[in-house]
Order: sequence, then structure tokens, then C-alpha cells
Amino acid sequence: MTDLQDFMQGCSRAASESMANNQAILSIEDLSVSFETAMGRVMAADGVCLKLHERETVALVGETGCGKSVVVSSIVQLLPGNASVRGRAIYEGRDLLSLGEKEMAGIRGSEIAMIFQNPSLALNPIIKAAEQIAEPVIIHWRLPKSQALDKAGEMLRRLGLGNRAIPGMFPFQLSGGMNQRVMIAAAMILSPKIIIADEPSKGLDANSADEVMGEIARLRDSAGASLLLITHDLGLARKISDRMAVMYCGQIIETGRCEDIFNQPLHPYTKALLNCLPQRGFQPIPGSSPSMIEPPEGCRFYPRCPERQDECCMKAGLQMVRILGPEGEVLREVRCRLY
Amino acid sequence: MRRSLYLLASLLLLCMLMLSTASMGAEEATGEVLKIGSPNVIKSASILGDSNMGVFAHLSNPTLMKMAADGTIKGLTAGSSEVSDDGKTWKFSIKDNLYWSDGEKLTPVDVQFTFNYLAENYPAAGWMKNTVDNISIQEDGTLVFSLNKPYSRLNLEFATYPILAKHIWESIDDPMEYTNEGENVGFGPFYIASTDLGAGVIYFKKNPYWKGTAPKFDSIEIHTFANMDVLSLALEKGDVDAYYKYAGTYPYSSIDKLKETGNFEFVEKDNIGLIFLGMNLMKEPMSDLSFRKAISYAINYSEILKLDALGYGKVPNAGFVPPSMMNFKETAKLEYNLTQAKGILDGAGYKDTNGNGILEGKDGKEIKLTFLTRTDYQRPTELMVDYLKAVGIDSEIKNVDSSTWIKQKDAGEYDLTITRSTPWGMLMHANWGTGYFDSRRTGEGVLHVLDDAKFHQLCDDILAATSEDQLKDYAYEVQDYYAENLPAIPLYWNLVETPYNKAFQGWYSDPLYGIFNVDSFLSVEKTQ
Amino acid sequence: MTDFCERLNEWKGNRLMPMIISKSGWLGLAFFSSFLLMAALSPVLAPYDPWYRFEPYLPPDELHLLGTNDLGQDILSELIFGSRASVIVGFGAALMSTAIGTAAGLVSGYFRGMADEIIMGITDIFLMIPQIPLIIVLAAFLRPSLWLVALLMGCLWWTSTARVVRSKALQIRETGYVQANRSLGFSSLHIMLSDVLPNITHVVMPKFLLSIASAMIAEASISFLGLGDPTMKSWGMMINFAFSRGGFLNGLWWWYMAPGLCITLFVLSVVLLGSMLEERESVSLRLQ
Amino acid sequence: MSLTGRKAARYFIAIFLIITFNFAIPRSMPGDPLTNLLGEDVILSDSSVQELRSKMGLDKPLWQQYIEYWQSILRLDLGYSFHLHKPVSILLQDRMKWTLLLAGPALILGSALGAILGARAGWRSGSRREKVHTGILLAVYCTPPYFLSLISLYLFSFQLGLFPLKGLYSTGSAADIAHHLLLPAVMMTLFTLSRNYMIMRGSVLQEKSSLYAAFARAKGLYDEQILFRHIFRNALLPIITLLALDFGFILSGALFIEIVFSMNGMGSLIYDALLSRDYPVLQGSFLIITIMVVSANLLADLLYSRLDPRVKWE
Repeated sequence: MTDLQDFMQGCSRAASESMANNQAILSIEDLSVSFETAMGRVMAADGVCLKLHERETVALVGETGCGKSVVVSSIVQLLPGNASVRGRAIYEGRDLLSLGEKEMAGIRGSEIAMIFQNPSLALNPIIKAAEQIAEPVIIHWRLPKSQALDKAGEMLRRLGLGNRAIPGMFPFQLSGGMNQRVMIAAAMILSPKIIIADEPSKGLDANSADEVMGEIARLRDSAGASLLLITHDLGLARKISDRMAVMYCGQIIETGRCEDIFNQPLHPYTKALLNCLPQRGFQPIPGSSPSMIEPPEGCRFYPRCPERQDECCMKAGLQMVRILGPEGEVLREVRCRLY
Repeated sequence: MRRSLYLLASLLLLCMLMLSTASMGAEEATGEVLKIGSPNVIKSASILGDSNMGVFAHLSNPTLMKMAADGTIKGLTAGSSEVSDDGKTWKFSIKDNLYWSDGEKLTPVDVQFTFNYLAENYPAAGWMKNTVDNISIQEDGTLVFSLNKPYSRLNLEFATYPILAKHIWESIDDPMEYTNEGENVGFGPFYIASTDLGAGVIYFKKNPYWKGTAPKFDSIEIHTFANMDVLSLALEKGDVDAYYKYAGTYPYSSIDKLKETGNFEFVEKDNIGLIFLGMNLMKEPMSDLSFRKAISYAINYSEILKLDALGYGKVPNAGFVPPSMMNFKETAKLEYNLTQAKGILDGAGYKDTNGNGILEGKDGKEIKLTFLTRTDYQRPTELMVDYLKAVGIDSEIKNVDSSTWIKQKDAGEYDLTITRSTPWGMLMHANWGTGYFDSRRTGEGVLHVLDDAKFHQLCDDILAATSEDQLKDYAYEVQDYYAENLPAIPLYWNLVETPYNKAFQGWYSDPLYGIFNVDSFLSVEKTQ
Repeated sequence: MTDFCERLNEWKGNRLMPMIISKSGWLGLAFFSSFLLMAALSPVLAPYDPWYRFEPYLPPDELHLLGTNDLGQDILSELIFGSRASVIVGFGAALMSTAIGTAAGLVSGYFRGMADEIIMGITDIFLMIPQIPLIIVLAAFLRPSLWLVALLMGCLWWTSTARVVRSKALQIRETGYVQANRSLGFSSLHIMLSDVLPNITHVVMPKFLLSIASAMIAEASISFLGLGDPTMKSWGMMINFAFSRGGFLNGLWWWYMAPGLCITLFVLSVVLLGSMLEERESVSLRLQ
Repeated sequence: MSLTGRKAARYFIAIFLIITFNFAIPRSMPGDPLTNLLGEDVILSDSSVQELRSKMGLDKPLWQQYIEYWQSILRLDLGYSFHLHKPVSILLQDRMKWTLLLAGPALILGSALGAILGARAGWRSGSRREKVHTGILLAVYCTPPYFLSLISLYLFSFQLGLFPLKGLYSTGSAADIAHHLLLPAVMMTLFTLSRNYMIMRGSVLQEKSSLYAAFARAKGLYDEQILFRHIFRNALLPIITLLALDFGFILSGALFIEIVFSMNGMGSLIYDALLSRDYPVLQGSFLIITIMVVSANLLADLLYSRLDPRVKWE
């Protein structure tokens, strides 16, 4: 219990205030996603609840394959055919999960934009970069191609790719970083309200990753958009996001402001995750992540949890413990029997 | 973008469909038309260069002589013909009521020109150069052919060459290559108005200057079909009024269907030609007469007749020559007798020592005959192989196209083959099928396997014969020779069936060209 | 989503994913095996000896389920024995063309440089040779047996397999393990056989099946031109005789429809099998 | 040597070798043009046979014939056919006119419709309508072309009497020609359509699961906008190379259709020339086919590099 009390004192007033008056622009309520595969039903997300407020950046972190991409993709209905989704994702009073493809296409790109992980694969190899950036303008605002291309050129200049030749070049002629910027330009051109970035820095070398993240942050602030960032790079998450949610084996096990999580991690998995960072000595987490087809009962981290107790593996009674701030806004959440 | 492409495509298809229905049956035919359907496809409009075109052209450029229904040779363009006692001078009088379709009169000079011209430029008439010394015209217009040796069948030969107009053909130096898809000047009852290779149709128009009995039709159209079944369908639907095939019958398997419709009748004639089993007498074991005799007993003639000719014909004699030929002699009937066949083989030293059912030759090696066959004789070959196996003779079928067949037949790379004799083939060289066997003659369909001096002498005697009864004796001698030596075994003597629409009566068929002769087209008329 | 797919593949790797067989795959497999069975057990399955002659042109009745042909042979027995010809030509040609094609593709893909230029040059030439005339030429030359036709088709159709194998070999050549083996000093032959070849089988298998299909269609077409092998019953020859001996005109539709249907079904089963194999190998449905 | 230089050299050598093959293939067949020329019941003296052979230039040694063959090709003189009594170039002209009139629209319509329907089928694979289309076209793809043509001839021409039974035309008017060519053209279109449909469907299925398609969807493109703005062009690439490869097949397909519908186009010209060993016609038509196949391949390479910029940079 001690960590909880330390946290309570450590809470600074200013931080909680900034969250209070923001309304939740996107709230994911009890989202569960399962896939029908020959091996059986894979429960990729199990009862996920997450809120994204205006102008807020939330980082969704976790090991590879913990289902963070699935959560994000299901919001904009980009899951493969064999997926079945339950729960709600409320955006401006509408449940995104129940929208038809036509309405969803209207939102995608204009109000919710997505940046993919592997830039050179995500761009059509045989269509010029500028055209791919200009496409959302043509599709959503029905502007003629010439005007759309001008806007694309402008976006490229804002992203530091102002040199004359680039709009006419093809993705395969550009470096990974430049392609990533092209994707960002395409996502941001209609200044959407929400940006979803799926591992934008993965596959890039260190400094171009920082540059790209800087670009995303700058564009997010200038557009006043909120950002949902998917990454397994905790350092990056700390630098750019306000709040953080840690996922493990399809479930969110802890959320809170970055500083609080970095300073006083509550959930044993979050602690172990932080210990993996180079500056904390590269201590690997023993064992491997459990199968999503028959997840362990009770707390899914039980088999690998150093602070596990007997009742941890019991089926019933494990739910999310919430710590509320002064105006009732949620400061911290943790799914652990210790609290 | 794609929406419009999709629409465009279906629009294109739609308008093509409308176009097709709009233009049904826009057939412009003036006056009474007679339409003949034929499988003899013409490849080029060359009277002398294309064999099928040559047959059809006999209506516009009739031959000097013709063969009557009973096989005797009579005058067509010639009024009369006579031969001197020594057989070396022939005289032909020319009818004087014949006019070319351009108004010019047909004169003996035309006929003289024709034969000199053909001897010089037409390969198939090349023999005339070393037989005919000169052609002269007497004051009364009779043509006189003086030959350097007696030649009994000059009038028969002259039943095949078309008479050409001197004022037209003298300026053409290579007749084989001369093609004319437009109007061809002719002196017959009809002349060729045009030849449309694309549509496969030859258009004949009535010769305005024809003085003979007036034909009942203004124009005749020959429609050629590459696909036999389509021709039968056209006949049934009435697109064509009658059928004609040079040296061939209407397919027996399609006859019943025509009979069912009830509005077709058939001209039925004994075929002078026949289908026979050719044998390579230059090579063992076919050179052995007893082996050939055994084979003649091994063939089930009634079954081949039933399966290949559907019963339209009869079991042949050993004498090879069909009864419809003049001077036919009744020789021994060919017989299907397995025990007799095996007995002869055994007697001749063909044993089956290792008991595997295959006979070994006199040299002890197992016999393996090469059976060379062409695509249109595959079925009879299949039957023959089965019959031979029944008496222990093993054979291997080699299925080739016609050019390869000719090459390998000439090179003697075969033991057995099934081929045919056309009516003219039966009459060529020294008549009665000798053209196929005399080893001194070559030709595409010719086997040239008999080098027996006695046979050669017989042929020369026939050619030099000067009187009818001399020819009769030699004919009998040839047929007896065939019966004894079996150089080839006829499979069946078949009937030539030529269907025609009942509405058209008066067809007249001659053994050489069937219904496609001048007299037939003069007598045919539409009765209903 | 992408990391999830990696996870999925990981599972696929360690635990052998059971074959996901689509409905059409089952259909293809069922027909394919039944035709192979028909070819193998022809003497047992056929009611009569296909060469034995009964009454000609009999309509289908209880004795002869598909009637008899112009020689009186039982059409059903001919049909069953005819499957052998298709199997011989199909598999013979496919094996031949796949073998040559794979070898050529491997060599030109692996060695690149001059070898690649020469082999690709040869494929260009082979592509331009008009096929039907060449088949007629050789049918005229040698005694046309089904093995010859299969052999010949094999020598003509290896070019498309070669192209596919070459492009795959080019890719595999750049992969880590191939480079590693080369650095370890393995002979290029060994590398080609043990590393590159296993990885291109999933490309070669569908091509192999598709060349079986086109070989069968070609055999039927050549028999239609009358150049088939008369000593062997084949569906193509049956159709050819049906049309040349009055079957078409006299409405004996069972005589030519039965072999026509068999050819289509056998080819269909092979094509479905080919596409199913492709689907399982997650190379999407590429029906060439 | 630059890429195009090497490619041009390869094409040149290929063309040179093919033209030599065109010379060799007819002569490797038993018999020669004279074998099957004069008719089966004609007796010939050897002298007239020799005379004809020398007139055709067949008595010269082979290498001399080969050199003369090359000289005539360079003079664009395709020689003279002794079977059809016409210069080969005139023969090829009017025969090619009919084959193009038949195969041309079929090729264009077949591949256009094939690409669009195939793309749609690949995009909506699994829908009932797509299953029906694929089923039918797969059956067409698997049936020997001549067999389907014969059935359609029997059904439409004879039973229903909708179409004429034979020939390219009867009266020669445009409507009449269209009436004659419609059924064979539809059959040709069907065959090309079925081949392209299958290829395009597979190609779209493969491209459909690519990441750029998902990104296009994330940009807000709806359903077929994704297909036709992004996937179609990528899926089209393999079709182009295969269409060029398929050119030979389409010509031989035309051969069977011409035989079934008894139309004398290029197909039946080549078939008859083969049977009668008409060397000049064979050499001329093979040359035409070679030129058409080579230009098809060149066109494919050109189109491929225009559509796929990566190729130019390889």
C-alpha cells in the first residue's frame, strides 16, 4: 500500500487541473476483440476502457503482441475480416463501432487520421508522393486535383520536405524518414481532431525517429488535435505524451500521467517494464507472455509476477482500482490485488 | 471512370447483336437459282492450278469427250471420234453449235490450241509430249491426232481436260498460276461469273450464246463447306438444294437423318473407286504371296462393310476391279476364314515358337508390321490391326498427315496402308487400277509396288490395244492377275450416295464426275 | 495490427497450422482423386473391354450406360480408359516443363550475370515459337505416341515456370541465410538445392498443377486436328471421332458431351487444387 | 551497355534465331511443297516433277535456299505460294484482315472486361455474385476452346438458327459480315475474358491485403475507390506481361475457331499450309506471328515500365 500513499501526496494541483475542464473527445468503453482462427478464438482485447481528452496525448504501451494495435484499429474499423468486436467507442456522441462503412469512411482521414508503422510499405509504390498526400483533399473536400496538390506541397514544406523535386518523386525513391513524413502529411492535411499513430518511430534510426516525433507533436499542437500513440518505446512516450496506459495480454493494467507512472509505477508489470529500460539496467522480465487463446485466470501477469500472492490467480474479484482526483477525474487506474 | 468503361463494353456488344438481327437473309438472287453444296473447298480461283476448281470448271469449259453412264466414252464437245486400225491416228469432229460466253464461236482451232498448250504448260498433260507427234485440222474441221505409238485410251484421257478459248489463253504463259476470281469465258451452258473465296461460293451464269437445249436455271451457285456436318445442316435447312463431292459419297452416317426429313432423294451409283489395303510388295513379309493370301482370309469383310460403309456396298472380289467398270470379270469372292488364314501362315513357315500369340517370320524374328495410316482412314486401320492380331500378326499404327504419308509411301517405309482409288485413279495409266501398282509410274496417290515384268507387259499391251475385244481380253487378264497375286486387297465395293432436294428432279450421273456434268445440269428442273 | 500479425505468424510457425481447405478445395481434391483412381483402376472399373465391338451407334441403355460409338465400342469403357491418356499427357508434360523451368529459373536467378542473360534470351525465343505447328512437325516426324506429345509440351512450356522461379530465386538469393551459407563456403549447387529450392516449392507447385491443366487441353485440341495417338483411348480422340463420324449431326450428344465434360471437370479439379495449394501458402489466389 | 541496349540486343538475337527457326521448321517436316500439289489421281513423269521442283527453287542446296530466304526477307518480299497461286504478301494481307477483325475486338473487349470483372471479383471475393461469375468463367477457362465453339455452333446456328452456319460472309455487306463474325467473336471474347478474369482476380486478391490498401482505407477512401485508385494499377502489372505471353495462345485459339466456323483467316491458312508444306506461306505467316509476338512483348515491357516506375530504376 505504501506506493499508493506516496503517490497521493506527490500529486500536484496544476497537473490535475489541466485535465479537469477537458471533455473526453473519445471514450472506449469495455472494448473486446476476438479473432476466429484455425487454432481457436484469440481474445486480442478484453474489456478495454480508455478515455482520450481534447488536445491530450495518450500513449498506449506494452510488449509486442499485447493487442494495442488491435484496440486502435478497431476504433476506425480497420480490423481484418475474421475479427468480432464488442463494446463501444464514443466519439462526438456516436458509437464508432456501430457505424456503417460509408459513414466510417467519411470520418477516416478527415476527423480521425491514422499513421501506419512501416512507411515504405504503407505508401502505394507506383503513385507519386504528392498525389497520395493530396488524396484525402480530393476525396473529402472534392477539390480539383491541382488545388489538392498545392495543399500537399504546402504540407510537405511544413514538414521540412520543401525541396522542389520531392512531390514528383515516388515512395521508393525516398528514405524511410521522408516516407514517414509523407504519411504524416497525408494524415494531417485535413487537420483531423484525433491522430492515431501506430509505432511511427519503429524501423527508423534514433535521430530520424526523434525528428518524426517532433514533427507529429508540432502538427498536433498547431492543429489542436489529440494524439493516441502506440509504442513500445517508453522513453518516446514519456517525452511526447500527457498520459500513459500500459497494456498486457489484451488488458489495460495501469493508466496515469507519465510522470506519475515513471516515478511511482504501481502495477508490478509496469515496474518490470520500466526496469527493462537501458538507464535502469536492462533487467529482462522472466517467462514469456501468455497465449491469448487460453489466457491464465485471474491476473494474467500472475505467472511472471514477482509480488504475486495466492489469491492473484483466483478467477473472481479482480477489477480496476481507480484513484480519483479532487474534481472526481480519474488520476490513476491499476488492475492489481495489491491495491 | 470504370462505370463508363463497363457501359461502353455492353453497348458495343448490344449494337453488334442488333446489327446481326437486322441483316438476316439479305440474299439477292435473280431468277431461278440452283445451289449445290460441296465439301471440295477451293483454295484459289485457278481452273488448272486448283484441282477442285478444275472439276467445277468443267461446266463452263466442258471436256472434249465424256463417259456415259454405262462407262463407254462418248463425244461432248466432239461430235464423233474414231481411231485408225493401228491405233496411232485419232480423228475427232467438233460440234459447230458451240459459242463462247463472249460471243466468239468455238472452232477446232480452239481445241487444237488447247491440247498443244496443255501438253506444253500443264504437268498433268506432260505425257502428251512423248506420245502425240502433231495435231492437225482437216478442211472439214476434223481434228487429227497422229501418235508415235498405238494408244488405246486417248479418248478416255480427253474426258478430263477442259477446252480453253485460244483468244484468251494464248496470252497466259503459266496456266497453273493463272487465277481469275472474276468472269471466266466458257462455252458450256453456264460460264463462271465470279468466284468468292471468302464466302467459298462459285457463281455460274447462263451462257447467253448457248445453242443446245436450254437449261432450266438462270444461275447455279456452288457453295463449298470445310466442315462436313455444317454442309449436312445447310442441306437440311434448305440453304443448298443438292450435294456433290468429287469421287466421294455423302457420309453414310448422315443419310438416315436426311431420309427422316422426307424431302430428300438419293442418286445411287456403284462407285468405280474403292478403299483398299495397300501392301509394300518390295519388302518382306508382304512380298510373300502366301502371307498376302492369309491376310485376305483374316479380314472380316462384312464387318468392315457394316462399320465403315454402314452396309452401303458389298463384299469385294479378289479381282479388285469393281463391277461398275467396263469389261468387269467375276473373280473369286474374298472370304473371311480364320482357320484357313492360320493354316496358310503355318504352312508358309510363320510359326509362333514362344507361344506369346505373335508369329515369327521365316528369319525367326517376331513380325512387327508398320501400318501407315492417314487421319481419314483411322477407323478401318483400327479394325485391320484387330483382324491381323487375331491371326497372330502384330502391327504398329503410324498415324501421319497426307504429305508425310506420300513421302513415307514413296520411300517404302511401311508394310501395310489403307488408301483409296478415285474413279479417275481406277481409269488412269492402263485402266482397271493398274495406275496404282505399276512400279514405273509415280504419283501422289500411287503405290508403285509391282515390278513384275509380266504385269508391266500387260499394261503396255493394254495401252497399245487397238480393238475393243483385245481390250476385253487384257481386262480379264488383269483381273485374273489381281485375283491370283493379290497386290492389294479391296475392303469393300461401296455405293456413291448423292442426296438432292425432292423439289429438283432430272439428275443424271456419270461414273467419272457423278452428277456434275453438262447433261445433268441441262436436264435438272425445279418441279414443286 | 501489424505486431499482432507477427504474433499470429509466430504461432503458425511453431504449431503446424492445420490445412484450411476451402469448399472449392475439397471439390477439386474429390474430382482430382476420383479421376486418378479412374485412370489407375480402369480395367476394373470399365464394364467392358474398350476395344471390343458390339452393335454400332447404340443409344444409352442399361447394358451400355453411354451407348456405343461408330465401331460399336462401349463409350463408357472408352471414357474410363481415356482418363489414362489425360493423366499421362498431363503429368508427363507438367513434370517435364516444371523440371526444366525450375532448373533454368534457379540457375538464372541464382547466378545472374551472363547465365541469366542467356537463359532469359532462350525463354524469349521459346515464347515466340508457334506451338501448334511445332507439335504437328514432330507428330509427323516421330511415331506420335502420347509420351511424345507430353515430352514435346514439356519442352515448350517451361518458359513461364522459369520466369516465376527466377523472380523468386532472385528474392531468396538476397535473404540472410543464403548469404550466410555462401560466406560459410558451401558450394553454390548445395545452396541452390538445400536452401533456395525448398523455398520456391510453394511457387512451383501451383505452376505444376496449372501446366497439367493446359497440357490436357492441348492434348484434346491436337486430337481434334486428327494428330492424336490412335493406339490409345483418349477423350480428345473420342470427341474427334464423335464429330467426324456423325455423332454431332445425328444428335448422339452423349458421345461427345461425356468426354468433353470429363476434360473440363479434370482440368477444373486440377486448377482448383492448384489455387487451394496457393491459398494455404498464403500466396494469394493466383490463378494463372 | 545500358539496360535498353542489352534488352534490344537480346530481342535482336531472338528475332534472328526465330527467323532461322521459321526457315528450319517447315523443312524439317517430311515432304516438300511439291509433295501434295497436283492431286492424288495424277500420274507424273519424273522429268515434269524435276522441272516443277527447280521452278520452285527446291533443287538448290539448303544453305543457298537459306541465303536467298534472308535476301528476300530483307527485300520484304515474302515469296510466292504455289498452292494458292498468289504472292504470299497479298495472301497474308487479306487473311490477316479477317483474323484481326475476329481476334481484335475479342482481345480488346476480353481483356478490358476481364480486368474490370476480375478486379471486382477479387475485391468482393466471397460474395454470391462473385462466386457465380468465377464458377462460370472457371468452367470456360478449363474447357478446350474448339469444343465450346462446336457446341455453340450446333446450339445457336443450327438449333436456334440465329447465326449463319459457315464462312466469313455471304453477301459481303457490313451487316452480313457482322452477322457472320458475331458468334466466333463472342467465343473468342469469352476465352480471353476467362483467362484475364482469373489472372486479375488472383492479382487483386494478393494486392488487397497489402498495407497501402489499408492506409488508403484509413485515408477515408470508400470501397471501390480503394480498388480502382490504388489496387487496380498494381494488380494490372502481371496481366500485361501475361497478355504478351498469351498472344501465341490467342492466335492458336483463333485457329480452332476458324476451323470450327470454317472461316479462312490466318489460322486456317497456317493449318492448310502446314498440311501441304507450303514453305513460302509458312515462312511468311510465322514471320508475321513472330513480329506480332515480339511487338506484344515490347509493348508489354514499355507499358510495364510506364506503369511501374520502379522498373526504370532497377
